[in-house]
Amino acid sequence: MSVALSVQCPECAGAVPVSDELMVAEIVICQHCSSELEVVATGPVVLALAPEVEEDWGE
Amino acid sequence: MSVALSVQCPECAGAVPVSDELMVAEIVICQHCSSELEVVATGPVVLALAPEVEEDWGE
Amino acid sequence: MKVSVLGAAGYTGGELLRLVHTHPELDLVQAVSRRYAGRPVAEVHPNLHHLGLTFQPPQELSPVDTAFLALPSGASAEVEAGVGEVAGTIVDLSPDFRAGASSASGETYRTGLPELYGDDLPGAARISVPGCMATAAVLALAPLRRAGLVAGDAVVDARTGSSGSGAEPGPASHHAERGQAFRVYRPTGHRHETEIAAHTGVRARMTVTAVPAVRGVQVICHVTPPEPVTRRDVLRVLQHAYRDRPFVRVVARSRGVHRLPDPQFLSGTNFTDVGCAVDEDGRRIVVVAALDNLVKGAAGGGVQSLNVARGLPEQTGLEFPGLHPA
Amino acid sequence: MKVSVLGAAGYTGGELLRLVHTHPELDLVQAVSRRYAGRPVAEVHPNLHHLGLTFQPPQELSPVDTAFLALPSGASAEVEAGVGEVAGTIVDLSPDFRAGASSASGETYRTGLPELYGDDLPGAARISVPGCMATAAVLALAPLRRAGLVAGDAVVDARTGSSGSGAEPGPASHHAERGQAFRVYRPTGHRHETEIAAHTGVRARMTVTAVPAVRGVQVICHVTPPEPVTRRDVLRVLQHAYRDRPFVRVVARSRGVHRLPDPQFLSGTNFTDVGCAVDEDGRRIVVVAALDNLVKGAAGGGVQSLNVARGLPEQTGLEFPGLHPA
Amino acid sequence: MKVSVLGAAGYTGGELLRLVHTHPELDLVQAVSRRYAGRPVAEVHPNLHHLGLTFQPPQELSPVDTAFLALPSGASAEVEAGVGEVAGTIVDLSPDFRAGASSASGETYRTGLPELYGDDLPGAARISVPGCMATAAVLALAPLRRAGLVAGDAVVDARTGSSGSGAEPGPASHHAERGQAFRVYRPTGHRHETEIAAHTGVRARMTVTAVPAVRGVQVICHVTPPEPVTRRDVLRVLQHAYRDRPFVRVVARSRGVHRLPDPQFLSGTNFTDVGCAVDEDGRRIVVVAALDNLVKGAAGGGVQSLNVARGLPEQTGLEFPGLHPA
Amino acid sequence: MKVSVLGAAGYTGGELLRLVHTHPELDLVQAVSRRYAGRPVAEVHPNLHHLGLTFQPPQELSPVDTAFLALPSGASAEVEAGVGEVAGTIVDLSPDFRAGASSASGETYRTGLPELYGDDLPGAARISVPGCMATAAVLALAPLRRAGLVAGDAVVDARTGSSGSGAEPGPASHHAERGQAFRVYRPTGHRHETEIAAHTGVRARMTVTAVPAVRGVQVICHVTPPEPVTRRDVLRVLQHAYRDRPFVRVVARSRGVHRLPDPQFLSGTNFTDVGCAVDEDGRRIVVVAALDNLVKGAAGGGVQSLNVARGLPEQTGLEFPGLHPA
Ligand SMILES: NC(=O)c1ccc[n+]([C@@H]2O[C@H](COP(=O)([O-])OP(=O)(O)OC[C@H]3O[C@@H](n4cnc5c(N)ncnc54)[C@H](OP(=O)(O)O)[C@@H]3O)[C@@H](O)[C@H]2O)c1
Ligand SMILES: NC(=O)c1ccc[n+]([C@@H]2O[C@H](COP(=O)([O-])OP(=O)(O)OC[C@H]3O[C@@H](n4cnc5c(N)ncnc54)[C@H](OP(=O)(O)O)[C@@H]3O)[C@@H](O)[C@H]2O)c1
Ligand SMILES: NC(=O)c1ccc[n+]([C@@H]2O[C@H](COP(=O)([O-])OP(=O)(O)OC[C@H]3O[C@@H](n4cnc5c(N)ncnc54)[C@H](OP(=O)(O)O)[C@@H]3O)[C@@H](O)[C@H]2O)c1
Ligand SMILES: NC(=O)c1ccc[n+]([C@@H]2O[C@H](COP(=O)([O-])OP(=O)(O)OC[C@H]3O[C@@H](n4cnc5c(N)ncnc54)[C@H](OP(=O)(O)O)[C@@H]3O)[C@@H](O)[C@H]2O)c1
Ligand SMILES: [Zn+2]
Ligand SMILES: [Zn+2]
Repeated sequence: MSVALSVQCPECAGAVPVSDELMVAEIVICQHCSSELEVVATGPVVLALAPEVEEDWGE
Repeated sequence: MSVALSVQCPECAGAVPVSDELMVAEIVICQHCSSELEVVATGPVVLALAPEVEEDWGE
Repeated sequence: MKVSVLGAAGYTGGELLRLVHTHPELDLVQAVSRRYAGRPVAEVHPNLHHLGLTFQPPQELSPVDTAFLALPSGASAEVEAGVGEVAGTIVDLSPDFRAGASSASGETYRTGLPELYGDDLPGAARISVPGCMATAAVLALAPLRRAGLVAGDAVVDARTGSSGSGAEPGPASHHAERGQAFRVYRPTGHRHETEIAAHTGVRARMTVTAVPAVRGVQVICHVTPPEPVTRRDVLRVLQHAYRDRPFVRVVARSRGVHRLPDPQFLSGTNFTDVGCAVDEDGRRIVVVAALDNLVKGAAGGGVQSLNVARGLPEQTGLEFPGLHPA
Repeated sequence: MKVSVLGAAGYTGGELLRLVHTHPELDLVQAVSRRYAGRPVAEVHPNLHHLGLTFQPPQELSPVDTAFLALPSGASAEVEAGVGEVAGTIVDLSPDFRAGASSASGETYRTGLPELYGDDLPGAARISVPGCMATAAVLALAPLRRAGLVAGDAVVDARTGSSGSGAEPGPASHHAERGQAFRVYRPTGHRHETEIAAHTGVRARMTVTAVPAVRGVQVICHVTPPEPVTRRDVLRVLQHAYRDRPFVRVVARSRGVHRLPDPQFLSGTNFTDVGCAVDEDGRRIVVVAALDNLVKGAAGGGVQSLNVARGLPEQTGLEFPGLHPA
Repeated sequence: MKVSVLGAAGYTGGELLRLVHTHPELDLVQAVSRRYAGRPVAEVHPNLHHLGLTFQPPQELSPVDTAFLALPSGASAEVEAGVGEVAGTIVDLSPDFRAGASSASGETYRTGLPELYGDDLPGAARISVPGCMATAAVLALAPLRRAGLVAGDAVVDARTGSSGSGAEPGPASHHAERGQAFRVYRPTGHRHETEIAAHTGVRARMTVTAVPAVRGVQVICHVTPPEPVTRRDVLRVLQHAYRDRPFVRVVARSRGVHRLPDPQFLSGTNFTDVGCAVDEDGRRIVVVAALDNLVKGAAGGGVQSLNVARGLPEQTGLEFPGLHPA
Repeated sequence: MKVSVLGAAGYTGGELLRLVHTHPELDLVQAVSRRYAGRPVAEVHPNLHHLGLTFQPPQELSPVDTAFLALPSGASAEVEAGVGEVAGTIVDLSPDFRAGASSASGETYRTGLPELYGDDLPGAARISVPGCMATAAVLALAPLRRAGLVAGDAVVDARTGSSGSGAEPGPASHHAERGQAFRVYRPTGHRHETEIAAHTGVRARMTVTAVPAVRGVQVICHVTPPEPVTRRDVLRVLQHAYRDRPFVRVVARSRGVHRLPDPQFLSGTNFTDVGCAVDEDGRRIVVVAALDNLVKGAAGGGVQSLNVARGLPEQTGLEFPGLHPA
């Protein structure tokens, strides 16, 4: 298994763990803010906010 | 019985019913804001805010 | 006066059935529901068990004097033209016709808020009732604004019970999630901000929290006055504004446990209670308003507006004073 | 008819004020309270803000047609003679005169339960309303007993909201203890067992739980029939018993979310809802009854009985149908 | 010990995640969910925010020592064979394998109730946890039955919070309907009657009410003894039965506000509290039991049983004592 | 480490007993109560039934390493000197020693808020824990203030459960009044405003509402930034501030039902959850913070501070993660 590193979430600056097995265009999800993040580069990993559909949350 | 008139509460401007039987130094209580009001004059009736102990209301 | 209720299986629709039944001048012709057509009304609204009503399908609308639309946004707009053919008057509770929109029949909708637009309503054939949180905030802010007590934007902290989002179940209204929730579901950008601005000229920066209650809306409006004021100044403005309005009570007591407006005592009533406090330095006014979203904020506001439109005493059918303890 | 309410600052007293105000034939003369004499009624009962009432001291009772006693056990007995001097009729909500006791004036108290004792009430000048849980259980059990469906003792599981113990604070009613409580505070030996036996002939083995509600009583009566029965048999008995009783609704639906009596829909109303189910082998009948302890179980039962006593339509002033959602 | 949780997005599944995290001998390998695969666990279970977990899809089960099945009835049966290929031990919370059913692998399921079947559990590779209301009633009735104190059938009045029916929204769990409900949704014929009979030999005539709580089950068991007994007799039986059982507390105080078992103090704990009272004539025993349906009635019962099966101290990972005030 | 709890029959005192029991380095010597001396602790705190503790009278304090004072304002000040003679360290939860006051022994009280004053605490012998609403608001506002995001005053809308005012019954906490209340009991002038200013430099204009919950504080802080900002800017500030703080979680999700801090998930935990949103024009920041007033806002904050003071891992004894569903 790969070493656990982390990069900052571009939305909330929370730590997002990334493995060196991540590939460009993969989506990871920020544990802190639930944002969907796209891997736009690897070595080192760079994440960008993926376009997201605004989900209705009731009420 | 006396005719029901009303004067303004000096605290909240709500209507305070006053009868012509009221006497100076009597206390009436405003229905709107619960302020204790002292009759300081009659004919016509003039009300003033009576000194009130700040009551604790819990919590 | 013959009336029908569309959306009668919903929450505001159920309240319309209750109020129409109580109202001496209104006679219910149809309680309309798609899903429950043919079923007893009491299956959905157990409080009305003794009335022996049955839901009717929307396909067969009978001619009436007035039709109440208690339908979701979009659905009102869709059926309005058709309803206009069988009903002389339409009272709509949805957002669809709120900003002075036009009926399919060409007439302009009047705003169903007699406290502000009482002069507009007599004779009205199209009435649109404002949103529930908007109604509370508007009744809190409008007098202050008119009295020149509002400088800049207001912060409006709104709390709402679960009936505010209607009878349709979903993950956010699931009891185990919602029962104890203080869910800040709309921290910014609530659509009622626009309504408040339209009716008062005040930009309201709202934050809305879903709270552990079924009925009830409470708004806390934080207002900056142009110059320091006293509580007495503000109370005077509120008392003056609502002196002759039967459904707005100024509640700001200096004694007792319950001093400012609390929605728990308004369930089932058409009241809006309004009260205030002022920071010691006079630089912040706090206005608190509360109402029952299903009554004054919807069905009751509609009946009250219809009363005014038809020249009936404003309070007809709306006399229930609420309960204590709640 | 001129009426006064003693104990008007309490919970059943507050409900009497509300009901009297609504009642077209009753006029309030005095809302009596020792502690709050001279203070606005709205300080204690915020729902009545718009009525502008003031509490009166007990020392100065005015002559009235009817006095309602909404006083604790013991206090009613203490003041009854004096009240009898200013009031032609007394309606007592306390336990003090329940078992056919005599007034200081010599008259026997009639039981304020028109569903069972309607024929006794016309003309009555002394009326004693049964206990709230007793009322629910009696209305559930009496028809079954009369129909010969009760063999042996019944188990009565009763649940009660916090208003049942009145307005006086204490450790058991402190919100942080009571808010989420399922407190089996009287597992055996509740005094309403005697009342139930007196009115139905059934020995009820009660267990009472304080539950997270403010208003409302619900009883689940588990009855063993002498021979196996069907749900239909029991429903028939209930329907027959209450066919002409405006305030007892038989609620036992086979569809929908709400099938059996639920107190949440009865707040503020004078209804008792009664329903039933039967075990598959026919050997246990489950009768469920619900009511609002402050209304049908106290103030409303008193007004209803007074209506019957004075020859007014039984429902006068008691028309509020309750709310859905609650 | 490596474990996985299937149905981890559900309510008992979420509790398993919490308990496994707390447990020093258990390591979570996978939190499995179909709907939320790939999403943060905290989106569904906000209490676990700081754990940084992610749901995994059911297609890729890793080998583990133990798999917990927190799946609806039917779903457990469906996946059991497949899970058995990657997990040495299966702990199932569903009804699918309760009555001593056989695993796809041929092994018989043992009952995950150490208080009754503690001797059966060591070494078990298939464990089925009884239903939540059944667990409460069984722990209340079994000692009495063994002591010869139960003559005839028992009446079991059960109350349940809304989490008992899981995380799936629906009309009956919609907050505005459920928030204040005392809904007698199963007056007769509840399927837990069979489980209770199987474990105690007592025929329980149950009536189940959905009450205003999220967590918690409370049962009131009304038992007729063959001869009159005293409260002391019954307490003695309960104390004796549970003297060495860490998770059953005998609660029957004669002073204080809280005397008998109340589920409000059990949220999050693995306790069952049991207490009793006896009618003055000695002819009815009332046994009250309470537990948290998601813990002792499901996830906690599973972990406790696994502890016993693996020879760990029974309380490991289950030490949370609950809160007061609740 | 030997510890005693004074005021152990109160609400924060009860939580101290629970936390001390869980804590591997703390041993309870005395649970002190005047009123309940000699009575079982479980009579008051039923959750601790299995611990078999007994309250001790305050007259016989044993020597301990640390004494916790969970006493009302005034009472702490009164006993402090005496307690200082038997206890090396004092942790006070009351307001009596909050603003850097001096102990009778001459030592200055340090503020028990490790997130802001962690460097001050190692070695401390006198610790004063800030108020519960103040703690929430301070943790919400301090990072923004440090980052230069706060221009002018903040509006702080605070909601509090009933346990916040302790175990003493009274008219305002009577269940029938408080159960459904949204009681704006301190619209202006709350004393925590001073504490917030002292710790953050921000003038907080607070409005406090008593809401239908037992535990929990939630604050909504409305902040005007000097220039328009984005949600991302604010989140970054919060994440940065609390990256290494085990008890502050930044909760601001863009999906799911529960997105911002909700006290329902914090009962029993030592967390403060903090999240934010920003108006579309960037001119208002809304920061939401939530905590359990009895834990992070009192007892837990005290234990956490003691951990830091004694060089123990900060989380020791405070690991309970809270429940979902609540
Ligand atoms: N709830 C409040 O507090 C509140 C306050 C102010 C204003 N309002 C507004 O009042 C309206 C009704 O709200 P509510 O809370 O009563 O809603 P609700 O409980 O969801 O009921 C709406 C009813 O409309 C019917 N319906 C749904 N979709 C429809 C469609 N496409 N075409 C025709 N009928 C449809 C449904 O009945 P069937 O499926 O049986 O036909 C449903 O029972 C909404 O526009 C809402 O915004 C609500
Ligand atoms: N609550 C229920 O659900 C319910 C149901 C059925 C029957 N009841 C019966 O109805 C009666 C009233 O109950 P409640 O719940 O309304 O009680 P409550 O809320 O406690 O009110 C009783 C009122 O009586 C006055 N009072 C108290 N002690 C008195 C005394 N010694 N002499 C004269 N006045 C006294 C008090 O007012 P001041 O101190 O201001 O004078 C108090 O507000 C009780 O007998 C009760 O058993 C109650
Ligand atoms: N709730 C209680 O108090 C309680 C007490 C004792 C026993 N139980 C038993 O425990 C089990 C779980 O109950 P619960 O309350 O936790 O239920 P729940 O909250 O509804 O959760 C069940 C989970 O199972 C998954 N699931 C649903 N249908 C499935 C299917 N066909 N195949 C695979 N996965 C499926 C769902 O997650 P995804 O859709 O994300 O996969 C769902 O989150 C039930 O058998 C119940 O009878 C519950
Ligand atoms: N509740 C909260 O959320 C919270 C949060 C932060 C801070 N605080 C502070 O923490 C302190 C305790 O609050 P609490 O809510 O736990 O209060 P509480 O529930 O009222 O308990 C206080 C205890 O102190 C004892 N006590 C009362 N008066 C006393 C006196 N004059 N001398 C000695 N002992 C006395 C009482 O026990 P006996 O009568 O049995 O001795 C009582 O049980 C207060 O200063 C409060 O401001 C509370
Ligand atoms: Zn993020
Ligand atoms: Zn006034």
